Amino acid sequence: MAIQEPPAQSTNLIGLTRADYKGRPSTLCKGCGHDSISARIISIAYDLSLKPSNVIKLSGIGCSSKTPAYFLNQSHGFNGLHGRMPSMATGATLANRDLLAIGVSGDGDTGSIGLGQFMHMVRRNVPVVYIIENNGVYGLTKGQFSATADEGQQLKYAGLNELPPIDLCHEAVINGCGFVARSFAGDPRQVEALLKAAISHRGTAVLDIISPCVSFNDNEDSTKSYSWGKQHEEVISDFTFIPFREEITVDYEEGTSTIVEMHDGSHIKLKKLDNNYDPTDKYAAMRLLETAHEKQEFITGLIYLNEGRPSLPELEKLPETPLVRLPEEKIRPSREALDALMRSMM
Amino acid sequence: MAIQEPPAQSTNLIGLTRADYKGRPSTLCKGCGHDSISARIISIAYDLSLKPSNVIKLSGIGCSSKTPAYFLNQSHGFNGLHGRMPSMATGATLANRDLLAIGVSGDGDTGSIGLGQFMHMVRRNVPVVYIIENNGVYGLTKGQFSATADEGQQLKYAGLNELPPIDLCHEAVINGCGFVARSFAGDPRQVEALLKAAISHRGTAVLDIISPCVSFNDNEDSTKSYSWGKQHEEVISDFTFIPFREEITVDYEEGTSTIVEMHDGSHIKLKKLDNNYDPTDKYAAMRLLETAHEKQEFITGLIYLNEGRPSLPELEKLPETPLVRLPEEKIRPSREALDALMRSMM
Amino acid sequence: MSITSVQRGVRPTDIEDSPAGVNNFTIVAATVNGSGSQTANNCLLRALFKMGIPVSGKNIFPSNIQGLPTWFSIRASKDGFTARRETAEIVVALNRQTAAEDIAGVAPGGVVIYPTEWKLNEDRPDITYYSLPVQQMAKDSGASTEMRPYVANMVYVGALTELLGIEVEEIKAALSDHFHGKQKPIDLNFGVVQAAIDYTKQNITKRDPFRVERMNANTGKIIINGNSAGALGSVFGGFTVAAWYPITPSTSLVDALNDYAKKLRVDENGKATYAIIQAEDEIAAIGMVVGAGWAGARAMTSTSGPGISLMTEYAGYAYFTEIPAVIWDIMRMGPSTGLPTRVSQGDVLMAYYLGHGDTRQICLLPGSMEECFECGWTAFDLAERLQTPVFVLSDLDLGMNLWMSQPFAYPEKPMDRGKVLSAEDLNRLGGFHRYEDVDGDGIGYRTIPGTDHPLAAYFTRGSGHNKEAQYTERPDEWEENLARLARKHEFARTIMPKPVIDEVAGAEIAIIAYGSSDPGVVEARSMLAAKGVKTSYLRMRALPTTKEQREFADRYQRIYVVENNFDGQMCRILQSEEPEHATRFRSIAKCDGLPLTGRWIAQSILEQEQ
Amino acid sequence: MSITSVQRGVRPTDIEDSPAGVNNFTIVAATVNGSGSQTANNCLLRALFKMGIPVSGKNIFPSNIQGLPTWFSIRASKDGFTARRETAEIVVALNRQTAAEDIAGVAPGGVVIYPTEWKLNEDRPDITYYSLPVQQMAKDSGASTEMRPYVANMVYVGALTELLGIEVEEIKAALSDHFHGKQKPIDLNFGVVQAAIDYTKQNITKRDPFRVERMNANTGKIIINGNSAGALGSVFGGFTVAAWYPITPSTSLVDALNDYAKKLRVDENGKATYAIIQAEDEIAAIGMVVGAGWAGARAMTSTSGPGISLMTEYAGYAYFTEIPAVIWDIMRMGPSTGLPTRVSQGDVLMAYYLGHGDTRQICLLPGSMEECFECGWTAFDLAERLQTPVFVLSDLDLGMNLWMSQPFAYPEKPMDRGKVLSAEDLNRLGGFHRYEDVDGDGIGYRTIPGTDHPLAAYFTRGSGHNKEAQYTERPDEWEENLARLARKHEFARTIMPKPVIDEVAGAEIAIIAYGSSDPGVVEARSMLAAKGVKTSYLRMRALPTTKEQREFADRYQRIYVVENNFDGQMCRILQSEEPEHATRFRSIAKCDGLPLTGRWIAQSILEQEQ
Ligand SMILES: Cc1ncc(C[n+]2csc(CCOP(=O)(O)OP(=O)(O)O)c2C)c(N)n1
Ligand SMILES: Cc1ncc(C[n+]2csc(CCOP(=O)(O)OP(=O)(O)O)c2C)c(N)n1
Ligand code: SF4
Ligand code: SF4
Ligand SMILES: [Mg+2]
Ligand SMILES: [Mg+2]
Repeated sequence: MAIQEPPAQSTNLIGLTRADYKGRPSTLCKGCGHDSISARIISIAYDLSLKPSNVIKLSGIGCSSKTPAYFLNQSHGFNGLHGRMPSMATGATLANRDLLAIGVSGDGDTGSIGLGQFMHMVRRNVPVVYIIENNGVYGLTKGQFSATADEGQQLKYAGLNELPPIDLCHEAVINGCGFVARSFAGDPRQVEALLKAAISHRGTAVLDIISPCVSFNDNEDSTKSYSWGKQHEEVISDFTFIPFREEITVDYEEGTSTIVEMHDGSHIKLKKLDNNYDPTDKYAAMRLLETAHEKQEFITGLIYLNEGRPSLPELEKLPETPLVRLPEEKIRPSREALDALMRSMM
Repeated sequence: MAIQEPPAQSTNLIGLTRADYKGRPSTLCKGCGHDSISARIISIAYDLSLKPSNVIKLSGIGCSSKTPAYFLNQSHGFNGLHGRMPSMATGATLANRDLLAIGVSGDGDTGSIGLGQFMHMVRRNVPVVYIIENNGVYGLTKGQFSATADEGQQLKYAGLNELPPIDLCHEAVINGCGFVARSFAGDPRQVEALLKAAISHRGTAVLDIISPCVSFNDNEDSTKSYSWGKQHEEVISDFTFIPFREEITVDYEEGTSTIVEMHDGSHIKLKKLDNNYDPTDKYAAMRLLETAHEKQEFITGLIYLNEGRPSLPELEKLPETPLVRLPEEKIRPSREALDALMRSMM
Repeated sequence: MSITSVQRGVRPTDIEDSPAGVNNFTIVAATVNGSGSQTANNCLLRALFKMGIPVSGKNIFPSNIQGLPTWFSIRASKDGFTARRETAEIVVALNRQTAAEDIAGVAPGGVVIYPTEWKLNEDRPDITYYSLPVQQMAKDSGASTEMRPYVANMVYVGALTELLGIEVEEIKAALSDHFHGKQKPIDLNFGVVQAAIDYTKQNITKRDPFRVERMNANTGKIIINGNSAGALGSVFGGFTVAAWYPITPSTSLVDALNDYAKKLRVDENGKATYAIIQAEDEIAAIGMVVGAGWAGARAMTSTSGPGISLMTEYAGYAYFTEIPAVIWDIMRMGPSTGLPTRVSQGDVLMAYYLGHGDTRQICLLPGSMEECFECGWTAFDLAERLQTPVFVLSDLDLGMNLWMSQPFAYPEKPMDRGKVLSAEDLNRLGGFHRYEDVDGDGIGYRTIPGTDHPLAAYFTRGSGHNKEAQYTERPDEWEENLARLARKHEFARTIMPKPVIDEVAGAEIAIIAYGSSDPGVVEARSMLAAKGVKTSYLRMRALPTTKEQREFADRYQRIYVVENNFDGQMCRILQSEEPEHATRFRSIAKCDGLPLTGRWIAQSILEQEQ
Repeated sequence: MSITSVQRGVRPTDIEDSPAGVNNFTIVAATVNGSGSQTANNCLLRALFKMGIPVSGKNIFPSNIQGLPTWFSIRASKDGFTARRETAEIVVALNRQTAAEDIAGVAPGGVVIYPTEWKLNEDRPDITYYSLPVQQMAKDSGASTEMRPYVANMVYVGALTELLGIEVEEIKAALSDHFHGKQKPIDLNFGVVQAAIDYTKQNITKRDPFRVERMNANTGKIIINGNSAGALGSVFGGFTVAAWYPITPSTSLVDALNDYAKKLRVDENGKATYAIIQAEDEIAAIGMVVGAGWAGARAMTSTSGPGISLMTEYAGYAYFTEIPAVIWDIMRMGPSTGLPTRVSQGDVLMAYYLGHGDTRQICLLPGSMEECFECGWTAFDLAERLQTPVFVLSDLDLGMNLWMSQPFAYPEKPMDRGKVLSAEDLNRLGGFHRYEDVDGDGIGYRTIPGTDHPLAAYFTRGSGHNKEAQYTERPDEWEENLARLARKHEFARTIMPKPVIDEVAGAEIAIIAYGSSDPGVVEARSMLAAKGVKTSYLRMRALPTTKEQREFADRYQRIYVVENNFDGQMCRILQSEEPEHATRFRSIAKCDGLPLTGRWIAQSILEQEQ
């Protein structure tokens, strides 16, 4: 891995060790991209000396959505309902605007059942770092295609996907999201950099992270699938057998592209934005996404940035003090006020 | 009105009169743009000699969604649930691929509660002419903003809208819709032309028609609102008073633009695509929509056309005979087939 | 349809509506919606109210915006009854479309007022016809063409003022009140009223027995609708986050919430001490509420049947994760879209069991304006105390119609924020288990996100969890958790609002009702008493029921459960809550979109008793 | 957690599990999920089945993909009982993580098989330990490193084959069956089995009493799970549109539907005579089904609790607009996300009343593999006959576990498409009214869109409608419509599947159960009989209930309603359906995620009887 681990015992600015940012042991499959992302969150939370009690972790339902249990044990968290995390995030951040909300969702969670909530959250500019752990399948329900799966993709269990993918970054851009980025779970350097940037953004920050599912990407047609898959093709028709895999990692420079072999032997092309790219040009961002889509590449990096829009608590003109901290006398009007009103109704 | 009404008694190619395409009397407000659209549907159905028993009318809930009751009395129709018409349309057209499905929805119905279903319908390319009667408000529930309302718009009852609009045409384009058009309810020539074209399209055809709500657009700040509004400003704080208005109509040439005064005295700018515009260029369509959005114009005309994608019944490899017409012996396998299967499980 | 079409079902009857006369009659104004008759109707109602005569007003309106028939009925009742009455003595027929049916529905001996321009055949000899040149007078008012239908309504206000002897000053005061003292509209409208008074004086000879006389029954009372009352209660209950999606008949609750909050809940810096969000649908609305409740806010939503259906999954989530939330259901007619502008009590069964798996939700059943207000704040106290969603089951009749009420009492208790641990508590305790039943009431302690303590955090999930809030699939832990939730449900019985009980010496039978069925039951009891049938009465105010209710049922052999739905939903619930009383409970249920009348209730009970 | 942690709740008991011995014991294989033990388990189960010994198999698995504990239990029962048993005689401990608890749970006198490599302290003197060098043997098999955990499972197959005396040929046949005759995997796997047999022969001395002997109990029987049976029934029921959203434990029903349909429902041109759509969520899934049903298709969906919650609004719509639809609910533990991989019967109450307003839905309650198959086609007949949604309430235990069954009977009746008018009918009749009760059964006639006749069309709406299917707000028309729906509900009682009744002479008490609670009740009754307690038994197969059920309840003073949920939901329903029997119904409900056992049921009844 490219990131250097600091010595175990060191502490950050607020005196916490790296271990203080850990979660419970992951129950995901070995090698799952989602675990890498959790590791990145732990890492940047430590680096940035985030105060755990000030962070909330939010998710929907899915393998990806399980991960908030696997980082930041000292932060409040919830697994919400499938596809409906955005609304809970909206409520929670209105209730307490001081909290840093980190949301983790899957492509099924966000792109299928949750698409409406996602887009309306973006529109409202709810202050949340919204991470999509995008593997193109429903991991937890065993490998059906999600709405981000590529057209023409063939999976052993799910068959052929004949529908075009929904590009969640593109959706975010055209609906006014002020921070839209894409990365790859196995690129720790970039994921961490983007996470740090996202955390400093005021409104909704969307991070679409390609995060391979090691269990349900066994493409039987692929000429380069793992040898066990080839040799024991029939054997793996036993649904309950999930081989252990190694995590895929990459490290490549800005402005270059790299081709990654996935667990199923297929390839995806990642293209990192170079330093000259201007992420504040909305129109350029749209073009970029559309052409990448045509070329079947994934553009990685910060795709669009617009710090101009007020976030929802600002739009709602909420006081600086979080609503949940207002004392009773601020939220229950006086006896006199009621009496006056009553008199006006007599 | 620009369209010439044929003599009342004449019949079309299949021997029906114009009256045969009528519906029940409308209960919408006088002057509502939605009624104009119903009139257009009646007109083109007559012109095209559509066989009423071959048409189904579908809608969600809202003033707009009531309109299928007001045209094509001889066609089966339904008012579904709020925002959930796309799924019913999907089921109905799979069940019977011979039917011509005309869906009518509102901006609240499609852009708010129904956004997810809308986008997934587009993605599946369900064969339906999907008309959005877009007034930027929830008419039936008395004037709240919908998700297509313009940022910064001020309405007397709903207040100030501070959220950016969702552009449903743009959504349709980027999600692979093969027919995307926009028009204005008061432009009969264009609406009819687009409707006719949409009907000949195989997959989802999205028609976003700006359709003014005469009742809930009383912009108190406008310097050009109707005089009654100005003079009796306080009087109209009686929610139950809805003045009768006249329908707004326009007629302008390709390639030009026109400014329309709405019932509330505000203006919208319509820009008609000229004949040189190439609607098959997806990328150009996106650019067009984005720049129109920035300039606060509405582009009208056929924005995007792509006849290439198979519609859902094609994708599903359904037989030519509609599923509902398959006889029992085609859909219940034989006794022998069951016996063979049973033996294999012994 | 007309207002009277409900009478089609009326059987030959033992029970009659109370005889009409001075300060005792019902006026129905039949107009076209969108014509602005509400100003006129409110004005009349308010003038009667100010004359000290008990009144109530009901609007029966279509589910559209303009052009369809609408009826507003004003009941004046010297005895103080406020239920719907089946008889209309005075019908103002301003809608040509429904005129024939409207006039057919006038009670024998009654009155009809209609526009002279219609040139009606006055063919019912048993009623009195008065006609006024409504259209001409509207024209003469000087109002623009557009405003004329609106102004026309003021004509009948004037005519009735003269005919019934309403004090003109009270009409003027009502107009002033309606237009917040703005002189221009007051003058315009009052001009028409005055002209109509003058016309009536000069051209109409009164030939009917109906009139009003100043009384003293309303001193200190207010007039309000339940949605405003509920909104006001919520403002005083300290709501901080409200999320909603427009739906009739619940929208006006949020409109009122907006209005009151703008007035009462802005801080010294001009900042709102609350947020009200119009969500993209009801799933999002409840999601926002649950998110806010989880984060420690007093959060609420308001909706109606279709919205409740959509909230099912989240309601189950909040129940199982034990997150406070307040959900107002302003019930309208279902199933499905049903009749959005008609009342029913048809969501009771669903709300109580809302959610898949084993769920039983907390429901409040307000039955008056004071209770709507009270529920506004007590719902939060209960939700936070019990850490669970609380449903307030109001309905269109309570919510959108006009009712007299005692002024609302200021909440005497400080807010009950329930079992919340602060950082100091955690220091003292050295930690906590989110779902541990420390106190035996089934309720665990929670912490609010942002609590500055390393042990404050816990993880909320809708999946199986143990008392440490960790994921578990262990059968024993699953059962323990459900058993604790059942304990909490039983504990809730001890703190729910108790039923209001009126036991009558010598009564052999009893009535159970709730919510907007109460006014009808009140009147029915007096009608039954007049026939020599004594009844005791229990008005439910909550589910689950308290022990008082069971004890009450112990004492009566026949208990009529009166409600405004088709299946007798509350009766079904009670039969399974109290199997030992199952055969005592007899369902008296009707569901035609209109509030239950005393006559119908009394008649139905009488038939079963005979 | 371990398989045996369920025993924590076991009280000192009068009732014991049947004594183990020849052809009578339970094997539990404790493994790690994702390790592929299913092949091994199926193989063992199938071999026993083929030896004519009654068997059943249950998988207790975690809600994740890889790495967590999972248990598979195989019950061999010479007497043919198939319920879960609380006692495990033979435990295969392959999961180091749970080994201690797993071994602690072995019944006294039982056996544990574990990997020699663990170097266990064999410290329970009351059980027999056998160890095999599992890891070494997997290595020796020649399988790649990745495949080794998978291959390791075959070791215990071999060991048990030898120890229990399973016929090797049947193991081989089972493998061949599993791999559809593909030689390579058969050889690989059988190689390991043979090696383990050899190892056992040479190194292990049998010291336990458990073994198998060929019997003759399974002739002509099949082995299948309920989801496959339901899917197959649907294929033979002529489903044409299925729409669904993935959710455990219902996904495998649609997987099977896909598989069977691909084989059985492709026409001569290679075209599918059906469409199966993976929707974006459950709201869309039910919407597609309702749209297809409206258009005349036999349409279905399959889901579980959270999906049912989301379908609430559409279920009410279809109920009120009277559109046929078939909805399978493979029930899992709720409330909320609950335990996706654990069973309950917790959606009964919700499904029956699903929808706001007054709704009562039709529910089928399959209780065996044959009934799962039958429901597959009869649900369509009922849905089309009654023009309404039909819920098939299956559950995880029925749906995903393995059961013996008689082979399924081919549907003898032609499809019942209900009251559908063709163009010719319309010519003859000169028109029709969609919601008119022509036949007195509450069911109107409908036309299918596309019917070539100018009078064929009607307009469907979830709002108030009269018999002409036009919008109406008239109170009388609303009431008439609800009354007709109530009539339809009563008519449904006459055509619903009748309960299966077994009355025992001299029995004073009775049991009512349904669905997957049946096997437990069957065993419990025999246990109770052994204690001298005679019981009659009624197994429900549908809601609403038929008259036979009411008559049955008339005959018994104490009726135990046995179900796998916490609140005793069916008992509650019955109490309000039959108030006259409310006090007779006594709830025997348990909900810990596992199927009910005969012992627990018998014990619970005995305690109440004593
Ligand atoms: C309402 C509802 N429907 C279905 C499910 C079942 N379900 C659980 S996770 C999941 C898909 C998750 O896919 P994704 O969001 O891509 O996450 P991944 O597992 O791939 O990380 C589904 C359909 C559910 N929990 N709730
Ligand atoms: C689930 C649900 N929520 C809310 C409503 C109430 N409702 C009816 S119409 C409507 C808005 C319609 O707006 P739009 O689609 O823009 O149609 P318009 O009336 O403007 O033509 C709403 C919110 C409903 N019928 N169902
Ligand atoms: S199934 Fe796929 S997404 Fe889920 S944990 Fe395993 S590898 Fe990750
Ligand atoms: S309220 Fe608006 S949208 Fe509805 S009918 Fe009236 S004008 Fe049309
Ligand atoms: Mg995924
Ligand atoms: Mg609209």
